[in-house]
Amino acid sequence: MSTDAILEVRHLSVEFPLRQGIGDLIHRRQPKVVMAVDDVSFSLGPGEVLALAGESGCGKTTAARTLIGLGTATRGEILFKGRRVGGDAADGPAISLKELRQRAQIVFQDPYESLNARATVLDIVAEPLVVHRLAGSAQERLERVRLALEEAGLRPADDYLKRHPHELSGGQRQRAVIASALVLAPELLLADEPVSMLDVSIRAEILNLLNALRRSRGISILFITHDLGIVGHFADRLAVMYLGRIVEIGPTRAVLHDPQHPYTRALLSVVPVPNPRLRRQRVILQGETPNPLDLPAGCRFHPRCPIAVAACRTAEPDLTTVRDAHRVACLLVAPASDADQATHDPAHHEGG
Amino acid sequence: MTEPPLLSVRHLTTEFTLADGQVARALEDVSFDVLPGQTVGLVGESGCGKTTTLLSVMRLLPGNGRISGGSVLFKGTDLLTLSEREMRSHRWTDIAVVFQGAMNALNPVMKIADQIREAILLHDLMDRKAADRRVDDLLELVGIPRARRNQYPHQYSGGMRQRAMIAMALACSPDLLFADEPTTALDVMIQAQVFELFKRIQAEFGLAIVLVTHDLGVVAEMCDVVVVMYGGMVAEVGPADSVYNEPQHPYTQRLLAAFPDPSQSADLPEGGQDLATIPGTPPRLNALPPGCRFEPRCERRIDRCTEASPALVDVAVPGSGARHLAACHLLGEPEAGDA
Amino acid sequence: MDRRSFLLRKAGLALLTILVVFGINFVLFRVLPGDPVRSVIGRGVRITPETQEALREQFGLGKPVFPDQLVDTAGQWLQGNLGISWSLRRPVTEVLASKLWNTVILVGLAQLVAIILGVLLGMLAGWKRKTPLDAGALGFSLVAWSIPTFWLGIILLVAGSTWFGLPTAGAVSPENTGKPLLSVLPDFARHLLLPALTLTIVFLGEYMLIMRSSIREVLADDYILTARAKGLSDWQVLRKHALRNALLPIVTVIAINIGFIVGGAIYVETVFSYDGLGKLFQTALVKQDYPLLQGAFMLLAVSVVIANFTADLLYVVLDPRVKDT
Amino acid sequence: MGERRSRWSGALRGAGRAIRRNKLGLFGAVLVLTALVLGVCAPLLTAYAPTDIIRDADGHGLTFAPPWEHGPLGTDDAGRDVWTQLIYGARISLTVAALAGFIAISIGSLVGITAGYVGGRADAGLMRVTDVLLVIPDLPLMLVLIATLRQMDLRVSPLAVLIVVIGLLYWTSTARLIRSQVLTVKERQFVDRSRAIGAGRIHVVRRHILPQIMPLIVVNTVLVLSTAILVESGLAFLGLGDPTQPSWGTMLNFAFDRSAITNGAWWFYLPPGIAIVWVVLGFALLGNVLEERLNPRLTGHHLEGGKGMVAVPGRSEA
Repeated sequence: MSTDAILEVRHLSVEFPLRQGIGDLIHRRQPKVVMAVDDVSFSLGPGEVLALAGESGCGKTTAARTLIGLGTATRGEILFKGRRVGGDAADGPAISLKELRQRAQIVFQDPYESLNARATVLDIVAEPLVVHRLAGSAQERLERVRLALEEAGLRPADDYLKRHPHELSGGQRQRAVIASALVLAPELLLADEPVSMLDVSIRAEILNLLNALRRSRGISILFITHDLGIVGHFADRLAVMYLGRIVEIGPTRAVLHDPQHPYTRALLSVVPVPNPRLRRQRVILQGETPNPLDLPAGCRFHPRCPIAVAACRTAEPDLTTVRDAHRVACLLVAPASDADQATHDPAHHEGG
Repeated sequence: MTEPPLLSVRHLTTEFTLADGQVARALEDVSFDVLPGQTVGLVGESGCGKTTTLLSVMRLLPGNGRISGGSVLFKGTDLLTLSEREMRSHRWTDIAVVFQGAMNALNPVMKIADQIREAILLHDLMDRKAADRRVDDLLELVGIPRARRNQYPHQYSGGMRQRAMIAMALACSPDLLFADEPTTALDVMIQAQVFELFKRIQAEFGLAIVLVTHDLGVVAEMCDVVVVMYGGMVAEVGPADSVYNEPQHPYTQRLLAAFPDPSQSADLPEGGQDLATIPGTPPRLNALPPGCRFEPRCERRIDRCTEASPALVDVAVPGSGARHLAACHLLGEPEAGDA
Repeated sequence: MDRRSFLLRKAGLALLTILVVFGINFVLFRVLPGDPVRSVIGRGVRITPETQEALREQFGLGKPVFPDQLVDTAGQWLQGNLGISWSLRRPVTEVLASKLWNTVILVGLAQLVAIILGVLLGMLAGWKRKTPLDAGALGFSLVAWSIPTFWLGIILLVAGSTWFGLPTAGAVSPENTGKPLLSVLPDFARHLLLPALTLTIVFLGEYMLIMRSSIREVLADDYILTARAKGLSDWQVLRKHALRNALLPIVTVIAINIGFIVGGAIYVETVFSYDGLGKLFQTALVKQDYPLLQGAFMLLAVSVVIANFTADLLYVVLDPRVKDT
Repeated sequence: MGERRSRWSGALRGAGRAIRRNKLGLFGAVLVLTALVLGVCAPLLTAYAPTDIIRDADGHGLTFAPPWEHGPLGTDDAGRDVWTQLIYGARISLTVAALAGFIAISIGSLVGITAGYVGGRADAGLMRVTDVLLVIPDLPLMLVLIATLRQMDLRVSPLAVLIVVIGLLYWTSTARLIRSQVLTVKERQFVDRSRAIGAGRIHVVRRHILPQIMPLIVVNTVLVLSTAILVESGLAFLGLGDPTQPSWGTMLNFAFDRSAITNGAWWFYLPPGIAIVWVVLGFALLGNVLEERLNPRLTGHHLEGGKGMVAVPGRSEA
């Protein structure tokens, strides 16, 4: 992996111990553990947008929260510009969580929930400056808040400073959240489903805003989403997660155009397309995502996989490269050397 | 137009009394038809009045809401002229509803089977024993194992709750099903399963479905006819194919452009491409514009747009036989005698 | 959290509470000035040195306070030996047993009526929002909540005795004291009426108020809309869907209230000189009869703990989603 | 400091606005304020001291004199002026309630915020204590405690004992309420956002948690104050007040014990009771208004539609 990456995640695992009932204590049962994120690795270059996509419960949000210290990693390491987050300086270059939180910012899904109703826009956007004691005078603070608001598209800024969240529309709220993330001039933005609560027309505006920030400021963005419909417009690379693992990762166009993992293929086939004339072959997986408390052995996708073979029940596939940076975790996907031979393409198993 | 419509909503107008005492027209002059066995998509952004339309048709508006004009013809009967008691007998037996986010739409302290059976017994359709058998059949139809019939809603997953809700809606064999954002809180795969189920029951029972949603993709995949709503009015109505491929109302045009098409995304340039946007925000009920409700956000507005609210005009390709209407001053004035 | 864990936790809490009450009693007993034997037997009581020694032995008063006295006392209390009342010179257990039923009947009757009426009227008030019924219910509830129980008792006592000739003291008339309850039932009922009415009014207000807001919250829930869409009439919606969901907070409130109910009984029995545990408690307080006071306290606390646990059981029955609240 | 003050005044201003908009709330405020003014201005409103004995021309104590013989509220069994006792009693009742209420709210808020925000063992421990205190019947516990404390010759005023005991027992429901509210607020996204920015615990509690629970604390203060008045009057009625500084409850204790009822001296036992109801009702009305404002779920429901829903029926057309 490239060393000039803004963010590098190596073998990250996050486990949640389940709360035990009194019965469990009496019977001395082992505490159960939910593997929310399981051995996930990826890196993010400067100015790059990586989309982390998957259904609810796949671990994408947990991963993002862990990166910014809102959750605790059970295993693995997180490197910000080559410096280990929360690491010991003795083991090489390290960065404190406090400093990371100054240089990386998170934008949450729900703009109605992520703003304190009793604060003004000024309070909200200035909060990072206050927390990190970065603006000396009130005047300087005001100036930086104004700049951030304008950059987030709330113009003229003075109209918004004294407003409370309930006086803003959904899109304006999300812009305020983004402004408060911008005020510290971060190098990395974690965007956790930033548009999923917004209406179509507003959604497009926010996505365009994020895109503009990436272009003008070179901010790297980790974009968490459940909506594969929007990633094509926005992300350079796409990682698809299933039950805590990355099952496929690669350049967005490659993954969307030529998905290799049967899960990715199914997921893409059911994304609604706004075109009544398009009649696609859809792969609707039956049942629901299994309980993460009781993961199936072998490939964790095999119980729902339309092309699973016997080996899938026992062997757990690792990510293997199929072409360039396109990597897939499936036993039936041929590694890079055979990539050109179409006969190994799992698409043929499906007849489609 | 040979077949008489199952549901015909005509000039429906609904008002809400807001907290400050102001009366706002949440629905103005809403008209559309639903033919038997058809799937109609009621689509629009939040606050456009799509759920209010549903509640008005069912006469289930909250205390501050009031239907002030128009008619709702179901098989020729105007539901708005009925007494409350008569209206009750139409609910669920003729028109049933699958509500949004089935978690709260199901009673948390009542077993699933009992909730389904309740409607059957209420409308005196069969005796208790037969009703129990019917509940089992319905659960099997929607794919819920019989072993789970006596569980409570909190023991179900989101997808299963929505299936249970659908089973419940089918209990009295209605002719029309309203589905209000039936998959909003669900994952795409579960959403696909639920829509598959909708298609199956429609094929099996031939009922008409009105799908209330904000998702243009879902409408394209599910619906024969689209009703695009904006600010409590119908902006455009027509066959899905015409509306998506030849949208006439500026709002529909912009909305479709703002909606990303994943089937096209492989052709996008590296690093993506900006989506089209609609500047501004939808009107709030307490500050409705005097003329066309889309006028403040419309790039093609003319003087008349601020003065009068446009009526629906026929924009169908001549000779196509399709009924495609749009409400925009740019499209001309309605001819006399138009509905 | 599953039901078993919930109930086990509640049972644990009940046990802990009883232990704490015992602890309070034990400690308070020891901090009283004077000879500990005297505090078991009472000051003015003449007893032989042998008896005194026996008692000393029984309660372990010669031994160190901890752990011996604690263990001995706990043993005695577990056997139902709560000492001897100073003022009545009878075993505390015996005195308590003789008063228990009068109070149970008084409190039980008042609670039953208050709960049934409160749920019914509160439901109607919450349903018919902003009607005279709603305003009346709210007004009554707030006033009932604001009246001190004992003062309401005094008012009803004056009114009842002046206008209706109802008795003002005792659980039965003096000439009927000691006769079997069944043979003097009408007399007993006449004595019961005013105290029970007082307690009913006091708690009715609160139950109405809670039920009113509870039903209003429930009626705003989505499943109520579903029920209406199914074709249920308003009354059917209330009865079949709203009621059970709205009752859950009431059960919690009743559980919390049980402690206050005991307080109400003390006030009312004092005002009406009603021959029950509350009056006994007040008498013991006035006469500084500590063994009796503590025995009564223990009995009341244990009853409340048991009643509270019963309410938790009821909650489990009513709500399939039992969670740690 | 300025921010702190503005947060408090913000919550209070919001409360003030809610009260002014609502007639019942306004009425409640008037009830509480009149009692407060009568208590504060007591010396200006009467010619006597509460202990003064009114005597007739012969120098005999004027006992149980009805209002028409000695205005405005007659005299008690010992010939003392009831009106004077009543307005001086307001001072005692309100002071005891205010101090006890302050103790209770402070403990309750502190315990609730700590348990809710810190969580873990602190939460478990504090909540066990709260649960146990909540279950033990309050009045018997207080009576036993006060009786024992008195026996111990502590040389403090009975009123102080009353204040401390009430304050130490009536914080539990506040603590539970505030804890559950803190737990909810803690899970809100804006708290996560603040933490993700790098804010520490103190910052989060001060800037995000406190402002959110302040309205709840205000409502609860009102309710705890009214409870404290009721409890004080009850304890005083049972004879645990200070006979030398009679509160309304103590007056009722005198009236009940010294046969005001059999003597038909209603002017002795009615006014203190009415005074208690007056103040408690005032607080209850205030609390009710504030609570409705706090809980938006109480504003409307699904069964309100009904008959008026369809205004223009039958304008059907083909």
